[in-house]
Amino acid sequence: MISLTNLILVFLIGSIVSYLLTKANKILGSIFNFLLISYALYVVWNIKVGHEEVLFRILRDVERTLKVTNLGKYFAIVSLIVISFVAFFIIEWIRKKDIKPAAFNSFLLLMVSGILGVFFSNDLLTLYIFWEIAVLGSFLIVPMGKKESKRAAIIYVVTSAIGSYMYLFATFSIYQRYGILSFEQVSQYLANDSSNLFKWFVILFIASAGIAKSGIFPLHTWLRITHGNAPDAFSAVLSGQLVKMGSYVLAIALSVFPTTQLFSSFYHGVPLLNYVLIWLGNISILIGTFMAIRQNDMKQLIAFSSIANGGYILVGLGIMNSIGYAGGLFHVFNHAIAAAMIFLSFAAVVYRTGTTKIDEMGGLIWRMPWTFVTYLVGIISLAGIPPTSGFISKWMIFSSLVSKGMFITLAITFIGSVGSFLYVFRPLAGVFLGQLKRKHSDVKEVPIIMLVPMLLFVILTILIGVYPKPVLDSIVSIENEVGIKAIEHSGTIIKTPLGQWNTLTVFTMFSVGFIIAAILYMIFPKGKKVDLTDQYTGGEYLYNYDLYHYATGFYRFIERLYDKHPSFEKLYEKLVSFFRYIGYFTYKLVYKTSPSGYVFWITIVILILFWVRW
Amino acid sequence: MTNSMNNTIERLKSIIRNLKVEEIDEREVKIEIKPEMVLNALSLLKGSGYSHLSIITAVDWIEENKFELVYILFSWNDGGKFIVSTKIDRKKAKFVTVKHLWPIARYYERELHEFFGISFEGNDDMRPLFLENWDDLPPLRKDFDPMEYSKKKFPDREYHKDVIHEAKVIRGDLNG
Amino acid sequence: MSTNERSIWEKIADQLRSKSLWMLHYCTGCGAIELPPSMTSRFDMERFGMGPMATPRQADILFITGYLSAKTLRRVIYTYEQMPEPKYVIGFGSCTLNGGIYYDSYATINRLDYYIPVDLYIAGCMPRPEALLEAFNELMRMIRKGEANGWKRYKENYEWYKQNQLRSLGEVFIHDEFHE
Amino acid sequence: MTVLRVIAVLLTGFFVGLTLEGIARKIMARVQRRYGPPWYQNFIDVFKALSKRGISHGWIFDFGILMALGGVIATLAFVPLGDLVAFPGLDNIFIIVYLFAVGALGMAMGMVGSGNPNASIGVARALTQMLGYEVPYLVAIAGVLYYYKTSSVSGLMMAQQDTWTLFKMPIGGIVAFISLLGMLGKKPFDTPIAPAEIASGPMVELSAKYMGLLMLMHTFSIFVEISLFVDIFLGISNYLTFLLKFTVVWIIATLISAVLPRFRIEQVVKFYWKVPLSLAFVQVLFVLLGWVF
Repeated sequence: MISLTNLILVFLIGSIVSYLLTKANKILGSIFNFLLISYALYVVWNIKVGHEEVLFRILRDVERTLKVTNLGKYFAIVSLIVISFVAFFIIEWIRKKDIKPAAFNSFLLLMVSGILGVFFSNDLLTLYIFWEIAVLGSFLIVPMGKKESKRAAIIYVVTSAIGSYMYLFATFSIYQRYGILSFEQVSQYLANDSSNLFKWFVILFIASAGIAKSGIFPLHTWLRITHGNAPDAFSAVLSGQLVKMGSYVLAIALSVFPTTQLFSSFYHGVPLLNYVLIWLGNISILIGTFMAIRQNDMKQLIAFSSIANGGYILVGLGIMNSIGYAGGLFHVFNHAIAAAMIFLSFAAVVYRTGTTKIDEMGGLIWRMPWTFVTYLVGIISLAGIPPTSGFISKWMIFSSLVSKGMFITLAITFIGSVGSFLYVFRPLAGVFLGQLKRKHSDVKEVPIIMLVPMLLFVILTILIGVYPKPVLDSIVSIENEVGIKAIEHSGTIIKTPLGQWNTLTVFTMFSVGFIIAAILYMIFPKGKKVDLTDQYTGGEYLYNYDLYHYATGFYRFIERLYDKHPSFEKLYEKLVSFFRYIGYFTYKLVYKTSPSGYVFWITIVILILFWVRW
Repeated sequence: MTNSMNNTIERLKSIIRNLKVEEIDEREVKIEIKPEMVLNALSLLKGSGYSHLSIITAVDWIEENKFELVYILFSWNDGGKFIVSTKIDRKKAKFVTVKHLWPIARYYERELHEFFGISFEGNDDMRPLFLENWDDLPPLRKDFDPMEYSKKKFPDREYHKDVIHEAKVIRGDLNG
Repeated sequence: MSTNERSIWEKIADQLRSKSLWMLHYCTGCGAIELPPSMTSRFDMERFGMGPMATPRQADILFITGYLSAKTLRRVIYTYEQMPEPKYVIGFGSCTLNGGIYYDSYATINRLDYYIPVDLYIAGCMPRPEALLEAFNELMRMIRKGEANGWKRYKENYEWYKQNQLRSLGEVFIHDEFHE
Repeated sequence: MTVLRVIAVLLTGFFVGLTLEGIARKIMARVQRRYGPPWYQNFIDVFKALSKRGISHGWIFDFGILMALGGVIATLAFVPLGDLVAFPGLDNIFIIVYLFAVGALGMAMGMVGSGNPNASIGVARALTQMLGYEVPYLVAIAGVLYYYKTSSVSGLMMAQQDTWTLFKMPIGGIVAFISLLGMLGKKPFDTPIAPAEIASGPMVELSAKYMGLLMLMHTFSIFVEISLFVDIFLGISNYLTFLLKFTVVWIIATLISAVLPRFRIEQVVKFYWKVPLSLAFVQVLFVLLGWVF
């Protein structure tokens, strides 16, 4: 098995190889991509924790090392699962005409190399370097989407740059103060550091990279545009995996630098910093849920749901007791799988119908049943309904919030989880169910290669929902590594101080209920199959059933309650135009057309220089 | 009659020579005009406040072989009602449209076409309005026999014995 | 299957069907105003298990309350065919029997069971609620006896009914500018 | 052993649920000074509906109904009825509330699968109403959980040694009862099934057998909702006293619903997030401060 550094090098070279291969033949390049990524998954899967490697040496006394921690390994496995499934999906999807396949494949590999580096870097600077590689990779892929995706790419890079520069600023201030950068040493120095203000500044600035990347409240506006307009298969990777890099940094900021020891408890054992971050998570849950209910474009809808779920993860991680932290980590897994699954089914729908607007479609279940099944299980997991894995993480977060007694956060998480029933149901009813449009009557199911990853996702979600042992084991190992009391679970029973439940009995009881219903269904006379246009229309004759479909303004009656909602995108745009105006003003001030203006300014500058005398 | 209606009638008399005026009620007046003068009478009335065309309907005088077209106008500012009627030939049954004065007239004229068979030039929308799949004479004409149509289209219930006679006997009208 | 030879299940089902008839909330003529009084406190149709249902999919019984114009007949036929079996039809008043006072009108039909099978007629030019309740009980007795199988007749000689309908209506599914 | 208990719970749910629905129709009739149907009327309705030959709109329509009924049966199995607990350790409050969502989602998916826009409007209203009543309900319940430090329903019931939780936390009890009315879909909050406006909402394309199965699902869901309320708020009770309390709560709910007209859907959400939610937060504040009677 090759070492990590070679793996990253392989990926960097691989991106060039895949560029040439895809130039030669699209399918071959994508297959090469898929093989390489699944090989990486295999390597990461059975890498030994604690395995260290020295990378290279920039700063004099501090060498850059890659160290495999439980936390990093868990995040890497989740991300690589998502990317390998999507890579398999891309083999067929790449034939789409309007994206440049060669560049797409190579930048994908570049991004994966960045991701590998981020999760296994042992100190702040290496993490930053690989972070920038990953951002670069994704930044170059995003503009290949629809026409508005050029602007989306810029907004994406600017917001993630804000986060990463604050992170860089914190890294250099740590280095300037202590001279060390690796995580263990930093956490020790921070622990016995006196000035509270410095601790606050460091942790908040490091967390800001996570906030920017996982779309938490202040920096959440890029998610809607980027996910909405990125190339379809890539938005699955974008929301399934890249957002998780943000959660990784948040996990580091909150647990690797043990905030519980650093700060005094503010409310029932939750330090003030965590409380502030939890409140950022709450606001992003509210924004994500209520804005998602309004969207008519299905990809932007799920983008807002990624904001809400990013908020969930932050709330879970912020609580820092054994159940809440485990809930946050498990939700990372659930949301990665569910969001990727949903975006893949949307990519399949767009592959066939070409539009992402919900009200332009309808009744696609009769033509694309397997895509419907994927989407259905995806939303069941995203909304957190028991038989699937989505519920376990939400249940953990709820019980930890109740045991901590944080009721306003609890109310907001309830709004988030019940609200998620609403907005996940909107595309289900608007796109898949209801009346089939005549122009979509000859739509066929997506080719088999695209179906395989989607159905694998379905099996994976239900399997983990029924038998969550593997994920729970890795979470227990993370909690031991990070120093939180691990949750105790045995096979399928998960225990918390508040109560326990058994995923297996829930699943068996659900199937028993299903069988009882099926028996009742079989006994009584069979219903006559009636086609879609034989509807109760109040006794009237309809011939154009395209209009007989309810999808535009699906929740118009709630949206009317908050039509005049404050929009942060407009706020940021005003900010941008304000700065542009200042720039324009100074430009006008300085660059005079007449030469005398230049002479005047040069003399001023020389005088200042002499006065300061350097 | 209210004085505002009086001076409207004076103005009408100025453009139409022998105007037959019949006062039905304190605020209701019926005037009869020759077909060719109807248009300018109506536009004059519309000018003097009669902005509401309540209905255009027709009366089938089969003996005189005439259709009587009746326009009922109502004025919102003085509450007066003008009934303008004119007689057109039943065979040709053609008249000019007033759609440009009152848009609603388009539907009234369409209904008249369906039920009386009067066609209006200038109003090209002569499709069936209420009756579905109608294949006989326009039904409201006097020479259309609904009983015979009903017998032809909707079969009746054959009674084996004369039930009505029997009912009369039971009720004692006849001493059967 | 002749009318009175039914399997044991059918007999039990008929007992149940007679006890809980759901009427379709679809009122075609002037008799519909007799239904509210028969539902409210004085006559209370619900004690026989009868109640209004909004859609033909759930209804057992269709009331043709009074005169039936050709246009409404098209909608009645369409709704009747949307109702699940077994279904029953009651004709209110003399207009459904022999055209009633509109016997000579060009728009209304003269004999209802020429178009859809009618299980029971109620005479009177709008029967009062007492007559309605008497009719409902009569229908329940017929269902229990297995005599109320208009829907079987409709299924068996479907062609005859269709041909009558086309003869009077020209076409059941109307195509004109109002139904694009 | 658990199989026997599960069967017992399901049979109770079936018989007691349907008889109580019949009694509710009788009460509604008496409120309107009518004679009203016999108490066993709902049994007849269900079996009559099941015995008819209906229509189906394809496999998603059938699957939706089966998932709905299966989900609600599974939820019912987890609910403790007084001391009759099918799964002693596993009846967690959140499991029951969210397993209930499986039934709701199954029905919603099946009904919209029929392709009738009335159904989609009804389902959109049902989900909105759920958003309305679910939040105050869960906040009030969270207050109770925090106070008793356990989230298993039978544990909550056992914890009410001295007085009922209803007397300990009266405001929480009121909030839970108002949300219960919303959950039951009784008159003031039956906007999703409004027969006058959207032709009985989601049930517009439900013909015979499917209507019967859905009536069963409705009965079981009523049983789940009210038994949750009784277990948490109305003190320790063995099987019989549980049924007694269940009937009392059910009768009160029917009386309220017999006299109130139907809310509009915006009003439902606005009402639930104004009055009950603020009351729930007041109650939770009391719990935090320890002011519990």
